Amino acid sequence: MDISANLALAMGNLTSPPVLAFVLGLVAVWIKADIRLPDAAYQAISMYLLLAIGLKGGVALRESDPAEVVQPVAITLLLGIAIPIAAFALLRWMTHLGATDRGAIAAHYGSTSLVTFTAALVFLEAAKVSFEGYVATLLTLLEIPGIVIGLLLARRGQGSTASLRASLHEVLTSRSVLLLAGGLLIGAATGPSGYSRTEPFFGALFTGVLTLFLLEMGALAGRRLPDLRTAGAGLIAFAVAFPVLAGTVGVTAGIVAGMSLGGATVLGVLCASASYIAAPAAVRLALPDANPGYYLTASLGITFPFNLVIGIPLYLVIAETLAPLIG
Amino acid sequence: MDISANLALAMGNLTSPPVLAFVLGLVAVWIKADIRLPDAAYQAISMYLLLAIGLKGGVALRESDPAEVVQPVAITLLLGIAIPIAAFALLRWMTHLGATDRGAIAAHYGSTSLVTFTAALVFLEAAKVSFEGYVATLLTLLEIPGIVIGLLLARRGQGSTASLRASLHEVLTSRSVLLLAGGLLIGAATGPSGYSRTEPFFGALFTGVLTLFLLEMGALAGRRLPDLRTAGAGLIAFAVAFPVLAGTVGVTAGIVAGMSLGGATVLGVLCASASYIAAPAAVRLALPDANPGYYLTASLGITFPFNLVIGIPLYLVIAETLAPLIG
Amino acid sequence: MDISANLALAMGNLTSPPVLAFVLGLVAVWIKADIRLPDAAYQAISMYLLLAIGLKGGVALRESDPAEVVQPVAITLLLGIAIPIAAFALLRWMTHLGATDRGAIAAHYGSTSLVTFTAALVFLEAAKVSFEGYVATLLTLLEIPGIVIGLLLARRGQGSTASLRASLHEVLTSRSVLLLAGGLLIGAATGPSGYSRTEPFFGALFTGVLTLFLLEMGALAGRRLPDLRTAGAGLIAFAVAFPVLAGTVGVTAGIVAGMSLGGATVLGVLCASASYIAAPAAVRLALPDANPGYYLTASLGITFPFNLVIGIPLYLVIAETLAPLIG
Amino acid sequence: MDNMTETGSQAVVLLTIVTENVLESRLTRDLTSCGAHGWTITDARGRGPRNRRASELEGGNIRIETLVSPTVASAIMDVLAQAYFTSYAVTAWTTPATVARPERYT
Amino acid sequence: MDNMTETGSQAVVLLTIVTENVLESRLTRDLTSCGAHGWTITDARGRGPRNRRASELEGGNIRIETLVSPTVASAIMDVLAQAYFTSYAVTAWTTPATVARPERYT
Amino acid sequence: MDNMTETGSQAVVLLTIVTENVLESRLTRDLTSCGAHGWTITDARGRGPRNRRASELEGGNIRIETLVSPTVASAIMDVLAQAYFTSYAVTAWTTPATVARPERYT
Ligand SMILES: Nc1ncnc2c1ncn2[C@@H]1O[C@H](COP(=O)(O)O)[C@@H](O)[C@H]1O
Ligand SMILES: Nc1ncnc2c1ncn2[C@@H]1O[C@H](COP(=O)(O)O)[C@@H](O)[C@H]1O
Ligand SMILES: Nc1ncnc2c1ncn2[C@@H]1O[C@H](COP(=O)(O)O)[C@@H](O)[C@H]1O
Ligand code: NA
Ligand code: NA
Ligand code: NA
Repeated sequence: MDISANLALAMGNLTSPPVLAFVLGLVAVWIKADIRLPDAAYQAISMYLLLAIGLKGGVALRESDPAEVVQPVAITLLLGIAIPIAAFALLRWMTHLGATDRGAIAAHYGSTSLVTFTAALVFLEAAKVSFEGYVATLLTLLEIPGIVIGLLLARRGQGSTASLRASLHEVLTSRSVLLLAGGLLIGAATGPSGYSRTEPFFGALFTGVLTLFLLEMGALAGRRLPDLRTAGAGLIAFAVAFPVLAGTVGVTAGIVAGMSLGGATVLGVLCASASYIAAPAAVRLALPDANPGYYLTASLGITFPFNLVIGIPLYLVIAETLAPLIG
Repeated sequence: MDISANLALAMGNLTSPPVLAFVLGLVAVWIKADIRLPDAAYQAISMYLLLAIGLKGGVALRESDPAEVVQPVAITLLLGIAIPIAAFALLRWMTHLGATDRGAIAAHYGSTSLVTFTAALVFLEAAKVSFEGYVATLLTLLEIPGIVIGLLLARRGQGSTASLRASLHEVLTSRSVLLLAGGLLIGAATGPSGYSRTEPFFGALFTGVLTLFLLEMGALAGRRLPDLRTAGAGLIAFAVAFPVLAGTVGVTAGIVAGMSLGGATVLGVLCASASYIAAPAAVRLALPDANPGYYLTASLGITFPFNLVIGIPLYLVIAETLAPLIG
Repeated sequence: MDISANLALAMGNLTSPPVLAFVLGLVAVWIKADIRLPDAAYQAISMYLLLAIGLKGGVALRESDPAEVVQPVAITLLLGIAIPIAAFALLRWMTHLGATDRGAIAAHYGSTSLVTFTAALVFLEAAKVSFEGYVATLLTLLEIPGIVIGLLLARRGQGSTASLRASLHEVLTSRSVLLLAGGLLIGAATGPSGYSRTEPFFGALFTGVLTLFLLEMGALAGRRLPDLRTAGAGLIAFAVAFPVLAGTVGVTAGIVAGMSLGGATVLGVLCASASYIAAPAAVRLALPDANPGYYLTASLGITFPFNLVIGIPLYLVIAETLAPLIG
Repeated sequence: MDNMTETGSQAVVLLTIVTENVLESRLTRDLTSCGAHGWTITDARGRGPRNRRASELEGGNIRIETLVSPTVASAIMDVLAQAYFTSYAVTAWTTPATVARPERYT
Repeated sequence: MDNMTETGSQAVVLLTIVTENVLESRLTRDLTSCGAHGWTITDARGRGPRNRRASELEGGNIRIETLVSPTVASAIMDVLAQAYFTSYAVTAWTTPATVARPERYT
Repeated sequence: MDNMTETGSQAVVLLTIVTENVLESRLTRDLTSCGAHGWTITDARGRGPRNRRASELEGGNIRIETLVSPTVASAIMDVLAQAYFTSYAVTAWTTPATVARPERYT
């Protein structure tokens, strides 16, 4: 394992425009400057990112050998169930939070983060590490189950499931699921030739648009930092340790499922990252008494920046280390 | 006439990203998912599409031989008057609607649809069928007269024309007319060299942006479908039959005016498509008692999807069939 | 000096898409048509322009020889102090305005205009005149001091400085300063290789996006024109004469500081142009009794169009004329 | 609060109108000609008992508030009843209001 | 102003609710089931004494206005107290209102 | 509606302020220091008798609503009269309001 090469990777990540824009967003909040995108632009850009990821993944999925995809898909679904359960259990051990708050956090870490995923793709492309095109499929698959399990864990033993069912319907028909899944289907149906005409928009612009979006994410994360004081050391430790743990599990699972170095890294990133779009809305509706000061601060205030700056290159290093041992 | 080639064309259209995105928008409404663009993004994108079409058309117009343009322009103006009158008459025969509603619908079918036109250009480019650059000029010319004639037909015999005049002013100075006409003039003034520096924005991104826009249009069309029940069989039949009729007339006129296969197809699309941006606003103001449940359902709920999915390739087939007979 | 070449330059500027879009915006206001971008799109686009300019400038700054940058930076800071003082003095001579209004106007002319700067870059690129990459640094440096000086001039002899300090804080942490300065730092940190992946977004689209933005600026400027009647002949004369004066000083300073023809032209444009984003907000807060009918009409209604249409090519001609005399 | 009059000779009411956004310029013209000196508009969306309109395509409703004298409010209401109620989606109501600097609004 | 009833048997009040935007569809369902026939929504942002919520991520608050009879207003207030006040950011108030065509709202 | 007090010792009024958006942070600071515990802001546009301002460039007005005690309302009105009325575009009015959980607002 070449340490200087890894350092170069990490530095390359740190000085990539998207990560630097994220830092700029943090700084802006710190000096009380208003740098936020208008809400409509934020919404439109996240729709763009979801559709672009879906499309590209769909095109790649169509080109993939089905036999090659089966194992990663199965293992991803397994991880989607195991990770929130592990988070729920670990939180009991690491924090004093009640079942509701632990379930809420488990829902976030069981699901995954589009932006972290996207940043990982941009990082791997810049590092010239190839990965399987169908990883966007895994992203889509991993988004929902974790939320469902988390909500169920929080509500074990509680009576009414009516509002739970309503919440699940809202999650399944949420914009992010629909755009990702719809994009995958469109991409698979249209194939490379159809996609090529939209590539200047959905492909070439991607990194630039992500840079603008991460500026906003930096501001959002920065606004969560004051809540760190009330979050407690246990939760902070969890928000750093759990991604590394889940990331390592994900990388291992990816290698076992026969994925490439890059593909295993992406699966690690998917496992390590916590949702902050689909999960918060679902949790707010289904678990109104869970405290956003815990689940948002952990997922958006700590885990997201950690993954962006340290986690992503780390999971690649882990993949490089484990691949020869397992493969 | 090569049937399998035509089938391939139709399939290529059906699996193009814009059309698939439209279907995704329909599906989203059907499963009650919220997939809509923020209003500001919708407005900004439609301004982009109008200006981009105008610019490109203006550049092409400047390169055209004036002598070659005169006939198509004259015939387009004629069609702009004849089509709404034909629609008004046919509606009397096919439906039980009163003059106000028939005039309102005639205003929509007499005008034309930017998005259908745009989808037709994308389709022809993908099918490698060339067309005259000045077709954007014809789009601009066809937008207004149909609305005016429709309003006049609806108000024949009625007293006050004051609010009619106010409505006409609003139509003539509407954003879509101004951006299209302004784009044409800018394109003609700046020419290919000036345009080339904006091409990455107004040209290369076009199909991708249109894909995003059609997602929204699918949702809008989907919301109109429940009104089909009240629209009546006659109106539904009209909304399918009239585009085919008007499209055939448009194609024929294009061939007679000496346009290419692609150009005649585009003129057919212009005639076949119904407005759902300029016309609804004008009709709402000038004919408040016309029922949007009729005019919007027909134009947006039926004719628009019909043209997008079936009409556009059909008009090309019609052009291919008629050209050797007429030309 | 080749007159016909200069005429060609001026014509090329006049028929460039951004300038023509500006004219279209003016015309739209004139015929009372609504052509404005939604506010969210306007905000998002100005964020894009600021970040794009900053990024590109930062990349270029990193490639520059520090020794070569010192002189232009120093001279720019000097100009940032001298220009508002000159404007303040000249206004006393040319108009009957009081100290508050003169200070407000001085703040605008002491600062600079992102859009004019941007249009100048687009013009020089089209004219194939090269310029130093670090000019974006000069833009950032010139933005603030002029505002501060203008406010101080207006408030000389007045008591309270509390709200002045609050206003300065708001200026220094304003979105435009943060995005420009942040973009510069990101660009310098990421360098050409990091930037290249965002170039399709921040670079290739730039002229096209600017075209859309200038449409809006045209409408904004057009809405200021009715105020010309109350502005008075002295202020109108100032709004044309001062840019030429300050532009000539800026060009001269650039040549003296060893900048290229293109670079000196850009410095001239920076000096000649008046702010209408940062300055108006700051002035509104710190000098509420200054009349926007004066400062906005002068900067946005007169100087901005003057520079866009006549000033930019003029400063290049001035640079071409003076360079052999001074250099 | 010295600069606020209680309901008296210079009384002001707050009239709120929710309607289709395509009517914005037409309605503000009518407000002016009825004697309103100002208004505030926000973009809105809504549902109502009527619910038949086209402007959904263009993004919904507007909500216009205008502080006016009771006489002007009544005149505006008459115009609404005459020219808008039957054909357009409109909801309108008045609320009592105490306003600073009432002379600006009456 | 003939078409406006004074507060009487058909009295209408204006109920305004400010809450987290993620509750939009749930709350409008509740409004309907309490007997409201319509409402108007605007997007809003705000600060309050509670200030604990997640929806900031998705852009803030909504402000719902509904013209209803006092009985319906009271029923909605009960639902708010029961199902929303403890867990969500909510501010709700009623204002007296005189409405045109009151039969549309009661 | 048990949790709503009628106008009494804990009475609350709804104060609405429409002004230039560049004043948002300054004005909310003033609201807090006058004793308001919360507010709701919507973006707005408008026309008024004064109509001289710069913020049009940045997109218009804001409309701030705050539920406060009459004393706080009066204090805010005084600040408006002193620091805003002469130099800025401002319209402000109060409406009587009956609020749920009044203790949150006074
Ligand atoms: N009861 C109500 N309360 C508040 N706003 C209403 C109510 N009914 C209707 N509206 C508003 O008025 C608009 C027009 O109503 P309608 O004429 O019934 O379509 C709706 O879109 C709502 O924004
Ligand atoms: N005193 C108040 N006046 C007006 N709106 C308020 C007030 N207090 C709270 N709000 C609104 O109600 C929302 C929820 O308040 P809270 O439940 O305290 O977080 C806030 O975000 C504000 O939009
Ligand atoms: N009569 C009115 N009714 C409602 N809002 C008003 C009225 N007059 C002025 N406004 C609002 O207050 C703002 C400032 O008014 P002004 O100070 O006259 O420029 C305007 O832009 C409107 O939004
Ligand atoms: Na995860
Ligand atoms: Na047509
Ligand atoms: Na300047």
